[in-house]
Amino acid sequence: MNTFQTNATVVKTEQLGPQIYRLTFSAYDIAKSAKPGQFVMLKASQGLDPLLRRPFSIHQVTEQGTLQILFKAIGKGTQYLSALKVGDVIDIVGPLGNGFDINTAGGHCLVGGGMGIAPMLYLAKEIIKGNKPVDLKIILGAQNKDEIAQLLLNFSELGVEVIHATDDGSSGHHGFVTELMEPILTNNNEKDWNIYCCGPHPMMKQVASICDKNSWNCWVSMETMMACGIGACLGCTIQGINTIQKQSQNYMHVCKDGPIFRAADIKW
Amino acid sequence: MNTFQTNATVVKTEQLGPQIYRLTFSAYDIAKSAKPGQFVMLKASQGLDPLLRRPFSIHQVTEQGTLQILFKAIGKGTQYLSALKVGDVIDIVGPLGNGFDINTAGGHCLVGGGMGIAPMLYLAKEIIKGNKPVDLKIILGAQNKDEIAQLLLNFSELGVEVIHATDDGSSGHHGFVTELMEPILTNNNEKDWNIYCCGPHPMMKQVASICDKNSWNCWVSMETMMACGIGACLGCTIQGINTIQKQSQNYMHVCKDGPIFRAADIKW
Amino acid sequence: MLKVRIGSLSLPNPVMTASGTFGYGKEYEDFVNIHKLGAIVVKGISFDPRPGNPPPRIVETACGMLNAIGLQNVGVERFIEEKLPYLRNMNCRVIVNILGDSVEEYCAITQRLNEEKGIQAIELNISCPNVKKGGVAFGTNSSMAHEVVSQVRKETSLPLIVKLSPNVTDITEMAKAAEDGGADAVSLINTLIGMAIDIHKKKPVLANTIGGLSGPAIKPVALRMVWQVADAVKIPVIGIGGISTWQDAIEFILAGASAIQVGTANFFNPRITDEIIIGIEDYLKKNKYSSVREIIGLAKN
Amino acid sequence: MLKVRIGSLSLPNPVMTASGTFGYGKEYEDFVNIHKLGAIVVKGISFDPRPGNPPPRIVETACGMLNAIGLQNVGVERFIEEKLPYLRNMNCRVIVNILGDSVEEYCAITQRLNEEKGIQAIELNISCPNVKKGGVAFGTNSSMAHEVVSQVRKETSLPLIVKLSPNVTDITEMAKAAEDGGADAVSLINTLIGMAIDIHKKKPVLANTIGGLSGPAIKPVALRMVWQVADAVKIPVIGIGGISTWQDAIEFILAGASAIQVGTANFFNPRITDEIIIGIEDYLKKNKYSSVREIIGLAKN
Ligand SMILES: Cc1cc2nc3c(=O)[nH]c(=O)nc-3n(C[C@H](O)[C@H](O)[C@H](O)COP(=O)(O)OP(=O)(O)OC[C@H]3O[C@@H](n4cnc5c(N)ncnc54)[C@H](O)[C@@H]3O)c2cc1C
Ligand SMILES: Cc1cc2nc3c(=O)[nH]c(=O)nc-3n(C[C@H](O)[C@H](O)[C@H](O)COP(=O)(O)OP(=O)(O)OC[C@H]3O[C@@H](n4cnc5c(N)ncnc54)[C@H](O)[C@@H]3O)c2cc1C
Ligand SMILES: Cc1cc2nc3c(=O)[nH]c(=O)nc-3n(C[C@H](O)[C@H](O)[C@H](O)COP(=O)(O)O)c2cc1C
Ligand SMILES: Cc1cc2nc3c(=O)[nH]c(=O)nc-3n(C[C@H](O)[C@H](O)[C@H](O)COP(=O)(O)O)c2cc1C
Ligand code: FES
Ligand code: FES
Repeated sequence: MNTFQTNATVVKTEQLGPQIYRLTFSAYDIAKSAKPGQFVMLKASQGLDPLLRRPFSIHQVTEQGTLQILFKAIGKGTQYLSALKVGDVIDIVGPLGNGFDINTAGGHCLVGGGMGIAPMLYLAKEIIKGNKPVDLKIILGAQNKDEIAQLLLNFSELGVEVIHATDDGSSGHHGFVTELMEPILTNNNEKDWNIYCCGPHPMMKQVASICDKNSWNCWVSMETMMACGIGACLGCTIQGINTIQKQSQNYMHVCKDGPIFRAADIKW
Repeated sequence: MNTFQTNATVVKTEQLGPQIYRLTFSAYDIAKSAKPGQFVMLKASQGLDPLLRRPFSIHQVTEQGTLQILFKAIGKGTQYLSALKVGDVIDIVGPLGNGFDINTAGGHCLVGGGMGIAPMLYLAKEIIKGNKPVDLKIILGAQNKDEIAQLLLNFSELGVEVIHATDDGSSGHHGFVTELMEPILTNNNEKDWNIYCCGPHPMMKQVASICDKNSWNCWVSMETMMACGIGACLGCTIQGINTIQKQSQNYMHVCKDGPIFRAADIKW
Repeated sequence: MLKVRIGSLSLPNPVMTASGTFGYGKEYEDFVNIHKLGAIVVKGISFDPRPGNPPPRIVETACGMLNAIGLQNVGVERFIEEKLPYLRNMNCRVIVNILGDSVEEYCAITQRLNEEKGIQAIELNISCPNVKKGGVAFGTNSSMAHEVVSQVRKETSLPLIVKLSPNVTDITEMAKAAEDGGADAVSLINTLIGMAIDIHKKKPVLANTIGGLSGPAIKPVALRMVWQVADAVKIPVIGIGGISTWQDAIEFILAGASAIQVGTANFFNPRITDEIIIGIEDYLKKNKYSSVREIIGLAKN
Repeated sequence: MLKVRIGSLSLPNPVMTASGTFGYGKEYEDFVNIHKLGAIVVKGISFDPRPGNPPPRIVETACGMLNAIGLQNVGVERFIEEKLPYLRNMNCRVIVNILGDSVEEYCAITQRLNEEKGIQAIELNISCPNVKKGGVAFGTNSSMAHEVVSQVRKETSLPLIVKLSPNVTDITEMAKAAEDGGADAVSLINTLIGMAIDIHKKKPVLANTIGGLSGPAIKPVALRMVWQVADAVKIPVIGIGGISTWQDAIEFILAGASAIQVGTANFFNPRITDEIIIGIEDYLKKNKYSSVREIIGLAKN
């Protein structure tokens, strides 16, 4: 027993930006066995529409057994979730997937873009917990200031270097997070960087290529449509690289084999 | 233009009994053109489940353009409605159907059972408004005291005779509303009774038969499954009596030909 | 920008209402600018009036509904007397959906409609059982379909649309039979056959036992069939089945439909056809197309 | 009270999991008492492993989903080595769903499974195209269905269930072909063929263009087919299609199903099979039946 289906109670709701919400549930069992990079599947309707659960990265957990997700309301399911109120009950399955393997050697750099920021707070806390002294840099990206301002507060409490970029330049670097990586990481005496990345596909592809060039370890959190989240439907396929051992179609499944993959294993 | 589709705002929510709710919307156009016995169709979901609108009798309207429905939460749609909060918006179509024809001659007796009580408050008010001095008796029935106590308060404000029955005897007469009709109405010097009835099918059938025996005018409000509410789908069929003019299948449609029918026209 | 052609018929936009879901038009006058619709397909008309099936006739299902109306209608004479004048007056484009139990009935209705003004096209509903041929539906047997289409074709020069049933192994075969028979267009899909059971009464919910499934639930099946039929025939295809939003309408057009019909969605959103017309226009503008015709079948490239 | 028989196979209750929706059982061990299920029908097995289709493989639709997994599976050898021991150990009743592109492949898989312990029955998925016969699916041609069933029948004495495709004009014809071929039971329905289009990319959503529609949306069609097939054959019928609540399961049993399979509902409610078993038992008690067998087909009276 390490995956649970629970009726969790909403204990806190926050709106962090124009369409950005954070929900806190009491889900003791899930919170207790979770690790950064794992996700949960939430039933995002009262009836049968939408039918399928929606996957969300675990954003934070607390000792008290609460669990947070951070999301953008972009469609039916997320709109439903954004309207939940304290005391409402939600059906949640998790923790799911493999989570990040935190490498104990070398420095750590977290790169989160958009809602890919969600798992980074949890990951940062775990890295800080386990590694002292910690060499941790955090690079966050968003569309604009409104989307990221409140989240930056949470990260700044960690006491590590946090830099950020916005697409429109309204806050931080004007441009992409990928432009920040090399200036920061290559000037650093630390050679052996571990990059943990979550964000839109084009961003992760770019991060993977930068890491490849610099021979940095790179892990990415992949997204696909999911029906089950537990390896049963075989629907959440992505294509892995073709090696000699693996045949031409090296299909991997995001929910079971991931969502965290070594960037080098993905066919971008 | 006498039927409207409006996004109405919930201005008041009440729970009147274990599963009994009353919602007040601001729906000026509909309220202004409504008459007692007519109904509205409400979209009772955010998405596509449940798919079809739900029909509800108009319970009350106010001068200010608000409109009330009274309902029991018995399934998906009504449960959704019962969770609405002040400020929520709901998509509503109405007023629909033909409404009660208020006969100006003779005395009036309103018989409402269960949620069939809903249209009776509006009807009573209209009768009182138009007829002075008014000979109006109201007979209400419910399963138990909890279901009817609060509603009785609304009716008692009307200043006319209101008697009631409960199935379990927890309030009023222990038994059926149909048992109260003849004792009250036949002892009365008024001969020409107009009976307006709404409630479960067996009850209305019984009322119709009592009226037939006593040669009282009787109108009933019929219920069927409805898809459109406006006479387009031809789904809300009931069987009328077979007269010489009408062929063997004298199908009538509740949403257009009703929901109010002369009891004598129905094949019970 | 929204103009489309269905054979010789030119429509101001590709949005029609599906037969049996829009009454005879008047039912929706408070909600929709009915004269602005591409066309109104009226409730299926038989030669004589039909009373339809006993109740219950409808039941809701997951994202859909079952109906067993049993083709209740006023018959061709009363349609012409009571319903057509209003639609003509309102300047609506009227497509008359017709049904029969025999080739002769289809032909007789067509002859009668031929005499009237204000009818833009005839839609042949071939989902009815052929009573003369042992009750097998015209719509599930391609040679019977071919027969009825070619006979009706002889009776009229009005554009002839053949409405296909989805309850077949290969719908392209039926579409080709209709095309060969002389149809100007095919429309699809009619309802899927389904049923529901009342577990308390332990009986089918519908008095008729089985009924036709419609609504959003069937959209994926309808879209697939439109996609297949658009490849199989040269005549225009009219897409029907579960269309409830302008996005749904665009999907059908991208799949190869020259026009679409909205059915069940009229019931839960009586204003939907107006909304779909606006939505299609906005989509074209945002995507910089100058005509809806540019995107017909575009998803095939 | 819940015991049912499917031919020579006796099951503690009528609730199975549908192939392809429950993995190889282990995936659900945290949610369901898998050894208490009537049976587990495992993901379809071919002779050699298959990689399946490229992504995207799934898309949500109104009250349903489309999948084009493309029958990805580990092949019969690895199934026996890697998956079967766990299920045997857990004391689960295992039904192996098999698929092939030729009669020979179906027979070869059956021969191999015959050698193994811990397999209660074989379910023949005949929805695959027969590559030798020009790609027409076994499941849409009754003589091809008859052929594959009777050949596989010769290879095994295990109970043989034939799983029918709904994408046919007359499913009773297919059911009779299976019965004639020697099937011990039929199960239905497999998915309806559907598709979805991405209106931004202007392309089909699924890489495979078309996919199989499943979930609550298809329940009315499935129930109607079960009702028809139960009238047409003497062998037991297993009902599948959109079952998401115990009420749905009761509907199928009342329609004539001796057992049911739960598919897509496992995805959105991984505990659903346990809930359905309890729900059926409660229903029987409340309605004072002593065995589920008393209500099989009851809605037909
Ligand atoms: C492992 C994983 C972790 C995720 N974590 C987060 C997170 O922390 N915060 C966040 O905001 N979002 C996250 N997402 C994305 C999130 O699942 C989608 O935003 C959400 O499912 C959209 O649902 P909707 O009903 O609002 O939108 P819809 O209207 O259904 O669709 C809007 C868009 O979202 C995509 N989508 C819909 N359903 C799914 C699904 N089941 N899986 C993947 N994509 C889908 C659709 O393709 C479409 O492009 C994650 C996705 C995955 C796979
Ligand atoms: C003209 C009319 C006026 C009505 N007025 C009232 C009222 O004032 N107060 C009140 O509480 N109820 C009223 N009803 C009944 C009300 O419409 C149903 O209780 C409601 O539709 C149930 O919806 P649901 O989703 O909660 O239940 P469901 O889970 O859908 O069904 C529960 C039961 O309600 C019946 N039902 C479901 N949908 C409809 C429908 N569209 N039309 C008719 N019956 C349906 C079903 O057959 C089932 O037995 C009225 C019905 C009609 C036809
Ligand atoms: C209540 C109802 C009545 C219908 N009557 C007819 C009819 O008379 N003739 C016909 O060809 N189709 C009829 N149909 C089928 C629709 O025109 C349409 O083909 C089908 O409902 C699928 O579209 P939809 O999912 O948008 O409803 C009817 C459908 C419904 C729901
Ligand atoms: C993701 C997925 C994979 C499936 N794989 C198979 C399969 O391998 N073999 C098979 O016979 N049916 C397969 N099916 C069909 C199901 O077993 C079932 O017949 C169908 O989904 C209808 O049931 P449902 O609506 O309960 O899901 C699959 C269905 C889904 C959704
Ligand atoms: S979501 Fe079902 S296998 Fe990954
Ligand atoms: S509900 Fe559609 S005609 Fe009455």
